[in-house]
Amino acid sequence: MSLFDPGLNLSAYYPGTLPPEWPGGYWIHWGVFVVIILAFVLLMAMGFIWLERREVGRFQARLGPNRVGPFGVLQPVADAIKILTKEDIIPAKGDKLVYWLAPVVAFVPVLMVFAVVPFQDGALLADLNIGILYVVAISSVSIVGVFMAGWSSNNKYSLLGAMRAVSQLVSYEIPLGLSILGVVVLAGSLSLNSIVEAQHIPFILLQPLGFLIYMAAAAAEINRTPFDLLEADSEIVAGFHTEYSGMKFALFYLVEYCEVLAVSVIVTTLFLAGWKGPLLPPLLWFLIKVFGVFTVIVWVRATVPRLRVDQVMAFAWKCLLPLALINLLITGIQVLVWPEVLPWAVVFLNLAIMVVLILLWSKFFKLGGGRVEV
Amino acid sequence: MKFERYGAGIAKGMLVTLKHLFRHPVTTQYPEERLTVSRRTRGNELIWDRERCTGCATCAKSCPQGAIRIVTSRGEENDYIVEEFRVDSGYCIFCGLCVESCPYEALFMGYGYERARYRRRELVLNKEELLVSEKKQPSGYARPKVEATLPPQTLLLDRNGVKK
Amino acid sequence: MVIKTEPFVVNIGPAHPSTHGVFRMRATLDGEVVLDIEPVFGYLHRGIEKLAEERTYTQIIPLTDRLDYLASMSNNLAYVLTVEKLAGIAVPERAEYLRVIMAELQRIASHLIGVGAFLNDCGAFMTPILYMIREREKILDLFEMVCGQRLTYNYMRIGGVSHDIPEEFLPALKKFVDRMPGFIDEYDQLLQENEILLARSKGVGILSREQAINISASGPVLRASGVKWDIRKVDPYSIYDRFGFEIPTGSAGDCYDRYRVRVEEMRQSVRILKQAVEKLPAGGVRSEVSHLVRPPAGEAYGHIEAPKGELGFYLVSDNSIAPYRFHVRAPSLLNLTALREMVVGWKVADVLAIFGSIDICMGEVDR
Amino acid sequence: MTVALSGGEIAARLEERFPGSVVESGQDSLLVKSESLRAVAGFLKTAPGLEFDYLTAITGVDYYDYFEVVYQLTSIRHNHSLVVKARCYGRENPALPSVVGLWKGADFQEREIYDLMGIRFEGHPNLKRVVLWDGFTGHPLRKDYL
Repeated sequence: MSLFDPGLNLSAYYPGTLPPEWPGGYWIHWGVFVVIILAFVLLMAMGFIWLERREVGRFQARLGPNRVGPFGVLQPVADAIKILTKEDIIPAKGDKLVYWLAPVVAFVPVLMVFAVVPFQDGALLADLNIGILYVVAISSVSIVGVFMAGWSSNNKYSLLGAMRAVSQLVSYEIPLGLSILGVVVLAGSLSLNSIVEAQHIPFILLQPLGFLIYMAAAAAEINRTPFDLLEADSEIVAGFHTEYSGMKFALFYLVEYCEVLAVSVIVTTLFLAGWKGPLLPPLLWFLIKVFGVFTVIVWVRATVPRLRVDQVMAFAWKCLLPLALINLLITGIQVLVWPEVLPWAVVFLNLAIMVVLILLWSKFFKLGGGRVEV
Repeated sequence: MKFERYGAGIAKGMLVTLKHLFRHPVTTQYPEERLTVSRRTRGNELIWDRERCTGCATCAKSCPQGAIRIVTSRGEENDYIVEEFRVDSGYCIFCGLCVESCPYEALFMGYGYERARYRRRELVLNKEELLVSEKKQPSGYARPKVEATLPPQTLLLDRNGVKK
Repeated sequence: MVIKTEPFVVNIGPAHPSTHGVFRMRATLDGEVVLDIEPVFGYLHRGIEKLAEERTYTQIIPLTDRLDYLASMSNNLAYVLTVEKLAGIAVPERAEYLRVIMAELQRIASHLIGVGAFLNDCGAFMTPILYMIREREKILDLFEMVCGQRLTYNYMRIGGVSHDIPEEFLPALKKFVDRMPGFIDEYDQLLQENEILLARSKGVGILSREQAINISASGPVLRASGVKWDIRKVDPYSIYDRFGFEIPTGSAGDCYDRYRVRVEEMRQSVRILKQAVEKLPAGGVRSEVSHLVRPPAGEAYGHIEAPKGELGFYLVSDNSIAPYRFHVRAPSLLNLTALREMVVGWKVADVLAIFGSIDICMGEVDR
Repeated sequence: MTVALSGGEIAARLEERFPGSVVESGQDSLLVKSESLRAVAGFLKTAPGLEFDYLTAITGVDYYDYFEVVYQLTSIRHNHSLVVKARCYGRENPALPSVVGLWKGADFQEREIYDLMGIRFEGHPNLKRVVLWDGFTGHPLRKDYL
């Protein structure tokens, strides 16, 4: 039997890699899901672009784009057409190969994240048993693309942005991972599908602090306000993609929104019980939650200013990291000693713990100042 | 700076933005929705009253930019005949000093605001182009009689408030 | 291994999202830290001082509109006050009140932009500035109603103002005055206590009291450093001695204080407006002054508290219809002197925040 | 109200301290010799009772025969003001001592006067053109520049 045999069912050989009830062979499944994921990601990214502009518009007491199509829904399409027809500029003294490769390197890993995301029960490309680990690992690869872009642009703003990006990613990866671990401990599995299944109570209630840490760290990972340092438009113009134009810029723009989508999806899966929900079909629940998470991200963006680079680092190391460690410790203890019969009591206990910890840390933690004697 | 307020400040700010989500947006959909400009608007372009003008050239003297050119000749009744009255709107800064200084109320600011041109030479207006037409209406700037006939200005103040 | 690093020079501007016009800072950076900064300007230089020498005193008023284009009324006021001082012209009572009303409305409008731009420079994505532009729009509507333009008003005249207000102006102004404090409260609620803003602006870009005086800073920059110096109080011009208002001052002289001083000044302006609307007398608005003013030979320095600081005009007259010398003491230019002292040692991000907190207008800096 | 100090009184004090430094004194102004400008300015800044700590504005005026530079001084502590003038002669290379060392606010203003009037301020740390570009010839605010 060849590996390319359409009838091959790999799950028989590698139990756990494929949802058991999924019909058809491995390769059909693979092909179908690649198309689904691509369509899903691109459509959702476009929807997000539109939604963000409309929402930010309303937050700012204006309308947002409403000219192209009904309610302006075709605005991203119009933007895409416009951007495709723009001249592709490569800086004369830039590193051309790296410059060319950077958008690709940034874009591919973001797409790959969606391979392990369950859209509804069992509907996912690969039910990896290390799903969440895979997500954390693969999503940080795209920063290489960002750094390549910043380096090869031969632009000081780009370089500053890229340097900020790398240091920020390295710092925030740790609290991010630790806050995910809390969920994993509760669910007892790394597979995203199993994590969703384990959520009889959404983990946001069991892990309120972990949720906050994850949101903060994820916002930093995907460069959203208040941590959007690497493309801080009021400081370093556009950061790493200052020099990019045309389709290459479009790819970076797409990466940005795909990353937001990825984070919304992961948050939905890890903390909001994924596709679970009463009455409505699971896929709809999934989408509603994803859009809800995205709206919150946009809401934050429309409100808060940006932290400074050293403050961002301090926030990661001095605030998020210890809190995440404590959270993990508490979760571990709870899982070990707490009786199974009283899950709702944990909710209130953990909320109380969160409040106490945040109050405590507000006393310890200091931001601001930061003048360097030169 | 400690986080003395435990993120309460951020939360308060987010409430403000949330409140705006349910407020009426202030955007005006321009080509479809038009606001009435002020009755005294100093818009495009100057309007000249051929009958009232005596050719005294006070307007040309008061123009800080030198955008008005008047050529007159001596008429039969010992008056001026205006041979050329030319305004270069490209130089005009719409300060309204010419209209204010006109002793015979023969010059008006325009009421319009949509008279963009593609060529610079079209900005130079001669006698015929300066007359009142359907497209060019006088504004009430320094002309109280005209002002009384114009509709009141739409104000943003009336369109939305704190409580909506 | 010894890693050798060297500072690199970044040109921030002239085309940069947050340089408030065409302004350039040649910044020497060590990583993110600013080692040195050199302001470069002059991109908007139109030679207004030279142009004015060839125009009559009345024709200069539209020129002053174009100095600080966010506060044209204040420029008008400062200029006509100086000419009146030079020529000894009296102004009708009603015109004085109208001038005060316009100047205070203009102060609010200018501070709205100043505060909004500062918050935007701190990274608040357009929201505060758009809210503030909405309020400024209402003020511009009022100005448009009175003088027919929204930016270059050309409203004040030597010996008064160009027009009396239309009858719908006062009701609209009252409505605005009633609502404005609510909006200011809302802006405060939006970001005043925001932890991120506090972290970004408290203790950042400190200008000590001595430094502020030494570099001839004025306006909110000076007052944020704890100097209670407001021309409206210390050298009252027009009829400012008839109104009760406070001079808000800061203590630390940091970005946050400058931001707070501006917000508090808006409140005080609303207070002045309330009093002015109540007291507004009837009567003429323009004394009989020839279109071609000929002040006696001599010189005069007149100054007002413009939104950005002390705006002064130095006029030398040779008894002709045009000034012999026309000099503008531009508050933005002098406040800009403080920039280098404030930013050295801070991060790139702070440069823009500090720069935004000075609130300059390039039209005035370059002239 | 900012009190405009009488030029005559201050001239008398200055004569005591720096004989021959004051050329002329008006109602609220002083005309000082350009050589002693620096010393007079230093005195005005620190002398008790005067303490002109705030330099409001500097202006240059071209009177064809000479350039007059006008210093508007204010004391924030005492709330009084004084106008100090200094003249420099010659159109080729007029020069005055710089007061940047005393009031840092003079920095850009002196540069601007240098740029537009062509008066050199000796002792200014960075006397470059400020609003015009470096290669510009002439000084536009001079009366003979057309």
